[in-house]
Amino acid sequence: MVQFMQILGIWIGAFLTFSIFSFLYKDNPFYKLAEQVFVGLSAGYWLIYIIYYVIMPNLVSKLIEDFSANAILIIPALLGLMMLLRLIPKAQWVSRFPLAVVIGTSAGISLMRYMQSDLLNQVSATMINPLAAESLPDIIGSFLLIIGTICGIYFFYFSRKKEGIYALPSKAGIWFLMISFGASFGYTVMARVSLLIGRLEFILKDWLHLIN
Amino acid sequence: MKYMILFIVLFACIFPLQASSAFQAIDNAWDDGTALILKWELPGDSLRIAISQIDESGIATLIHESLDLSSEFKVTELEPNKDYRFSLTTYALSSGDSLIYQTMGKPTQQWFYMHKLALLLLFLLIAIAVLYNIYVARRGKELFIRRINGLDSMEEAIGRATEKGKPILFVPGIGDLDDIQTIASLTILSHLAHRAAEYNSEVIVPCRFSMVLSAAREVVKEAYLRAGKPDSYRENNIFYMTDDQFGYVAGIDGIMLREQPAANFFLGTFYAESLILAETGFSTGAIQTSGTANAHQLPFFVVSCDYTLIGEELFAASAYLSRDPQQLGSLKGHDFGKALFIVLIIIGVVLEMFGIGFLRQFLSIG
Amino acid sequence: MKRTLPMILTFLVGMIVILSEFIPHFPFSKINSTLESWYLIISGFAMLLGLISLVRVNSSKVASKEENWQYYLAGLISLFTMVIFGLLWGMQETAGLLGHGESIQNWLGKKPFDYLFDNAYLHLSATMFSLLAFFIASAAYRAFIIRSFESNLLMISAIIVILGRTSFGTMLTSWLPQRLYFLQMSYMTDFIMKYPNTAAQRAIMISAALGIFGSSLRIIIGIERSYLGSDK
Amino acid sequence: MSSKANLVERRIIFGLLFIVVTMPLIFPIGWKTEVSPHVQMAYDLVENSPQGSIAIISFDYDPSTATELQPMAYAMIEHAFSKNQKIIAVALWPQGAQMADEAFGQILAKFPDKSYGTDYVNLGYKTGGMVTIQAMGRDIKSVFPADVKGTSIQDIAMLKTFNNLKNAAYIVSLSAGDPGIKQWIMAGHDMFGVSVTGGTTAVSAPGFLPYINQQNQLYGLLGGLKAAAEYEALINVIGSATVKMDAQSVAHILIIILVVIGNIKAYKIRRKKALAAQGD
Repeated sequence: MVQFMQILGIWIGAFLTFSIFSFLYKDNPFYKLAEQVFVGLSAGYWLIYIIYYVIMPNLVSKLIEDFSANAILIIPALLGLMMLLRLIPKAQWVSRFPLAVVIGTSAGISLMRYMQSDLLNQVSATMINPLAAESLPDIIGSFLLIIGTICGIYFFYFSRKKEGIYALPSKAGIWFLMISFGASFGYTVMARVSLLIGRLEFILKDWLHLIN
Repeated sequence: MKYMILFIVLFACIFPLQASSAFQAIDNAWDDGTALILKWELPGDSLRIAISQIDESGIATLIHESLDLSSEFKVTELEPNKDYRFSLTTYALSSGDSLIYQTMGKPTQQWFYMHKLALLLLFLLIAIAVLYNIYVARRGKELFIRRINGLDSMEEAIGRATEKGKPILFVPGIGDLDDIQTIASLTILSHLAHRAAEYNSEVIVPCRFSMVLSAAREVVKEAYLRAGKPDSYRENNIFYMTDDQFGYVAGIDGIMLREQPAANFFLGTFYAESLILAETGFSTGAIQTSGTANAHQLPFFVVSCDYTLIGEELFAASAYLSRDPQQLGSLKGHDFGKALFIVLIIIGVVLEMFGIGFLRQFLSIG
Repeated sequence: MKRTLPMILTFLVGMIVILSEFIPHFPFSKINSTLESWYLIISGFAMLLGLISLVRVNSSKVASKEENWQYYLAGLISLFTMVIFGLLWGMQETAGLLGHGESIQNWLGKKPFDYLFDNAYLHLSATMFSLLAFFIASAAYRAFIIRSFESNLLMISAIIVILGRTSFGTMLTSWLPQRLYFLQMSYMTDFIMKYPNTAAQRAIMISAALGIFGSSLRIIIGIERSYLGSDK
Repeated sequence: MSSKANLVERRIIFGLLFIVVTMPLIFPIGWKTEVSPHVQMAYDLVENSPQGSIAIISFDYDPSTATELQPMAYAMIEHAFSKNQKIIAVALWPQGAQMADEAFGQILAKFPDKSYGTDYVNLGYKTGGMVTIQAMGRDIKSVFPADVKGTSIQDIAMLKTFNNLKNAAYIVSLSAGDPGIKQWIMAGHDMFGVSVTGGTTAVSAPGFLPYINQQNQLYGLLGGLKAAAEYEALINVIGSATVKMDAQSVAHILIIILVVIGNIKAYKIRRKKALAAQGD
């Protein structure tokens, strides 16, 4: 029986795989079915996952094991319950308190975190001595790195009309952005094709046994 | 009690040794009390130095080996305000004996992270610039802001939707509400929903997370109220789909194919799914506006969407759209930051060329 | 009141978070991680809201026999199957209300929840993800057209990198003499990735970080507050 | 251009890509790839080790990175077996032991005369990373008193004279992160002087290149699927890496061809427009 269920599982997988692929041709009943099954299954999956792996260990078991040491967890639990008051139209506004706490936290943490990692560390990483590079192409590259970073930042400058002499660095900034977009695009092709190869391996190997 | 006595006995034994400055444990200054610095300065004929940490039951664990006669070593991941004991063993050539030094130290917490000084200074500088510009704007000074194409398109998109009688699709990204991009996206939604309410166009907002759902509903409801059309607000147009990244994408693809929205907005955090959404949207012929600060996904939006907000433009959007002088003022604050960093980079590079690494080190925070 | 109090709360929380970034002393040292772990709990509760929204939207479509209602019914069935299986017999090593369901496992090979996860969910997810391979091809076909100087830059750097990443591209330029190593496909790929690409990425990151700075500050001081709804 | 024509065009592209990627998987092309120096180095290390010597392969990864690393395991085991070398498999990652079993199973089909205990052995997983390797450097039997099946190490024929790492001809670490190849370099090579080579994912490979230096801290490195395909080319095998790499190359070429066609089409449209404008 187990073996039969295993094979059935592979057939289910293959059916769903083709149902999703069929969407590339056009919308059709198979895709509609697979899509809604996907939405339903995954929503159910995450609900169960959050109960077992977030709420239970982080809240319930902590409160059961040692209530007084973890009493502070009552606060997020209360805020969570306040969120649920959204279900009652008259009391919906109460949920603004947990939202306010969450958004205040997100804003403060993002501000400092991005400032540290994306601002200061990137700025200091750009402070290099281009002449110290090993070869001529590397020296040119280092100059490009510095110039590109500066022009790129200038491109985002809001409060100046980009005319005459001020248009040039902004233009150069766009050039660097374009090169970077092209490169990122090209660099991703391989990883994306790998995903398709992985799927085809499932179809050809596990399902059809055409290759080993 | 047993440990207490043992401890006192041990302490008495090592006290004379601790007095010597040969081996010391000093609190690491300006930190969160999790580190000690062990310093040693030994007589000239010492060989091979081994340092161990000794726990309460007297068991020693080797933590560091060295050949330097005088040096220091930072012990990390300690607990604040707890006593720690260390021993240093070395082999003295002249006497042919092993020498053992012991020392104790207690890591303490301070009230400021010194290594974040640069962060604090720059934070204050930029924050003051932003607040000052907001203040100036409030007093009525006209501020110039360059055009942001992706945002000027909003009117066009809403117009198209109204004309065709088709809905507008707004995707607030796959980030949760603890992601600042999602919050920025919702503030744009607020403007969009307001305009759409004025034109009587429908806005569909599928959400990946329940927290985003709740905030999005507040935002849209408020926008309809502001537009004076609270009765047109339909709660079920803002709905939750699934927490799953690709399940969410599959659902949105279905909406695009079946509802055929006239305009799609993809604003917020996006990862791999960016291209799936943008290409499906393209195939339905919708006018598409996207925006994200995830640099790796920008190329896919740029090639498949009509307008793309690149990085900072996403965060400037709500200020730009509101035309509220206070908000516009804060954009001037961003610009001050940009000018500041361009100057800093130039100075830093010049200093580096002369072999002076001070500025770079000051700004890099571990 | 309904709006002012939450606004003050946002301000206080935001300021405390920023302050505690600089203060290593207890209790500030623990504030940020505590607040972040609270987020998990709050959003865990909120999960229920999403679920109710999903069930409401889908069941109203089914009830009113809207177009395609059958599929929404299938979605609802999938959802409840997954939830019921998960609650009754748990997932992986976690037991459910009825324990681990050994007898079913003997018959099915694994827990029903995990069976659906492995044989349906994983395949759906992986296939959806793999659609990218097709879309990246169609996007390249449409977008990499010689038009303006900017779009040419985009195209040229994309083509160099696409070629430089495969054995085929390396072969194309392998005849070049060692002296001209910098013209080889793989070298050019590395060069583009390392210098101009990094420069642009940095510019985006630095300016976006400033944007985040401004946005966060506007939220904390309460200029941006649409998420708090209206006063009414 | 009507949207209908666009739609047909899209479908053709999707269909072409599907066929083009499927074909090489079923009918391998076996394109010879140019071998990069780092792969050649790793190959030479195995090639030049004497017959009958014992090598250690450490499986420091789990199924999530198996697409890239498992083909390397196949290729290197096959190479060692073909040179009549013996293999000890160990694992610094919990699921590494399974990966090793799977790899041996795959290769044994080609070498029916190789037997467990005389030609290869799987010692299984040990926690501890660096510390474990150091202990193996002193006495491997104290670290692994028994193999993965529970057989006492004293009863395994090929380990009779194998006491510590220094008895190994070389070490291969197939590594998806920490602990992994870095620990093997620092302990295996730097402390005990055994040649260490290995493989990593394409993404993390650049980080290890500095170790390939004058001191030969790392004796060559396979980075990603492409390198695995190169190794297969060196041992004259059309394996899973070559096949997947073929599919990759064909897909990349198709995309380039599509870009060329797209440009020709755009050029024609533009010329038509220009001619029409002239005609006005």
